[in-house]
Amino acid sequence: MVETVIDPEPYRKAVLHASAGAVTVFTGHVREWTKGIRTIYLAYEAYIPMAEKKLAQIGKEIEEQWPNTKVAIAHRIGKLEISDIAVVIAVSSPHRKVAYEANEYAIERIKEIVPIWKKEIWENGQEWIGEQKQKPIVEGGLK
Amino acid sequence: MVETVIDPEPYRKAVLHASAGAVTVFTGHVREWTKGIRTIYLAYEAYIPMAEKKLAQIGKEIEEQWPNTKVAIAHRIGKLEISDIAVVIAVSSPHRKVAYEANEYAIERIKEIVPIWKKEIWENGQEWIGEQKQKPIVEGGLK
Amino acid sequence: MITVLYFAGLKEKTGLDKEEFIFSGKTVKQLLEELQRKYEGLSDGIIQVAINEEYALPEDIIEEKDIIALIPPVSGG
Amino acid sequence: MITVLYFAGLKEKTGLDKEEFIFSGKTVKQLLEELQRKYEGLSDGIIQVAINEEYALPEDIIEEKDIIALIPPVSGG
Repeated sequence: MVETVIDPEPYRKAVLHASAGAVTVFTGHVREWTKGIRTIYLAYEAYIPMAEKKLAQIGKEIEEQWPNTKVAIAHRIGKLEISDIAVVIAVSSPHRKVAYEANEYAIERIKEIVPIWKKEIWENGQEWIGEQKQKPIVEGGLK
Repeated sequence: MVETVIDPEPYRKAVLHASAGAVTVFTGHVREWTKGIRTIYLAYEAYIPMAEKKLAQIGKEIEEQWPNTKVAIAHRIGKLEISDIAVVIAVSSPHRKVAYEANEYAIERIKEIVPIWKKEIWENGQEWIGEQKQKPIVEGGLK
Repeated sequence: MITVLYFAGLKEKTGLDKEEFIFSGKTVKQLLEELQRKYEGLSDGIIQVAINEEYALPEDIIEEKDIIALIPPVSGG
Repeated sequence: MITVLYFAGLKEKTGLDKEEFIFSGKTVKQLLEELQRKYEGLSDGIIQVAINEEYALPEDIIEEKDIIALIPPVSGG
């Protein structure tokens, strides 16, 4: 968990070794437009000690499920502007197929189990994003 | 097509824009061990003008097949040492799933249609790799 | 005494980062019910609970000095 | 005159980077057959042919001044 700008390169280098034939580096960026709504900036909050445990758990899950992989993950919290990197995931593997698969697994797991929350701040409002999913404005009218 | 060390970061930046929520950067590296044989270094050769055309074609195929993606690809030729980057593929997309899919498509296409050849130099010999596939030593004995 | 931590929207609904009170010996489900009576709107969304930084089940027993986190749907990445 | 380019292992088999000779009006298949007679070992592997930097079919006709590339199985990436 970091509070400053993420540079992906050190994460790529952290997973590189002599048997690594393929490295995938995923970066998740703040998008300006989501479903026609313009985001001004995002604010990420985390339950930091638990989030760090869960990120480490995901790395371990991958290294057990796909032998000879190495994984490095970081997630930024605080205020993020358009195009800023929120998350970086680097995975190395002897062969390319696993480098893609394991990397995608990591981002899916992050979105499932890591206690991090995103608030979108728009021109005319703001909302915590996970909760929005549970109570869609158009369907339930609960918000 | 480049003849010098590849730094992946400029390729990631080249595909980044305000609607890009996900960027995948794949790097293919020279692996020391392949099926128990130790590589000392690799030599890549290309039919450069055609290879550049074919890389551009792959980028276009992706941008047509997956709208709102952007693609940047480079391949290095010449002598490469262990862990050196042979190829970098950067793909941006509004959403993550496509960023993985389109990136994997790019490397598969490169291995199909781009006129680039890899020679592995081992401690006790050397071989052009594509041809080896067509004439496996163990089966045909044609080498 | 136990400590209860609130995150994201739950922080806004309770007006609190965290609070401490006496609760031990009862279940996660009982704690949630108690907090939902105390804070209006807390029951609107799905809430997961962590005890000492690990996800807990509704029937898990909360012990003295446990740190309980109320975790609204996560949205990292 | 046409120009024929050799790459990778084919360069080693022919001992040449490229050569020029008179050939136009015949097919890719005919060119390959002629070169396979000329260079021992050239027929051992699969060879694709490009005319002016685009992959060609065996029945495509080679024209005067065409640049022909003999492409052994590629192994980039």
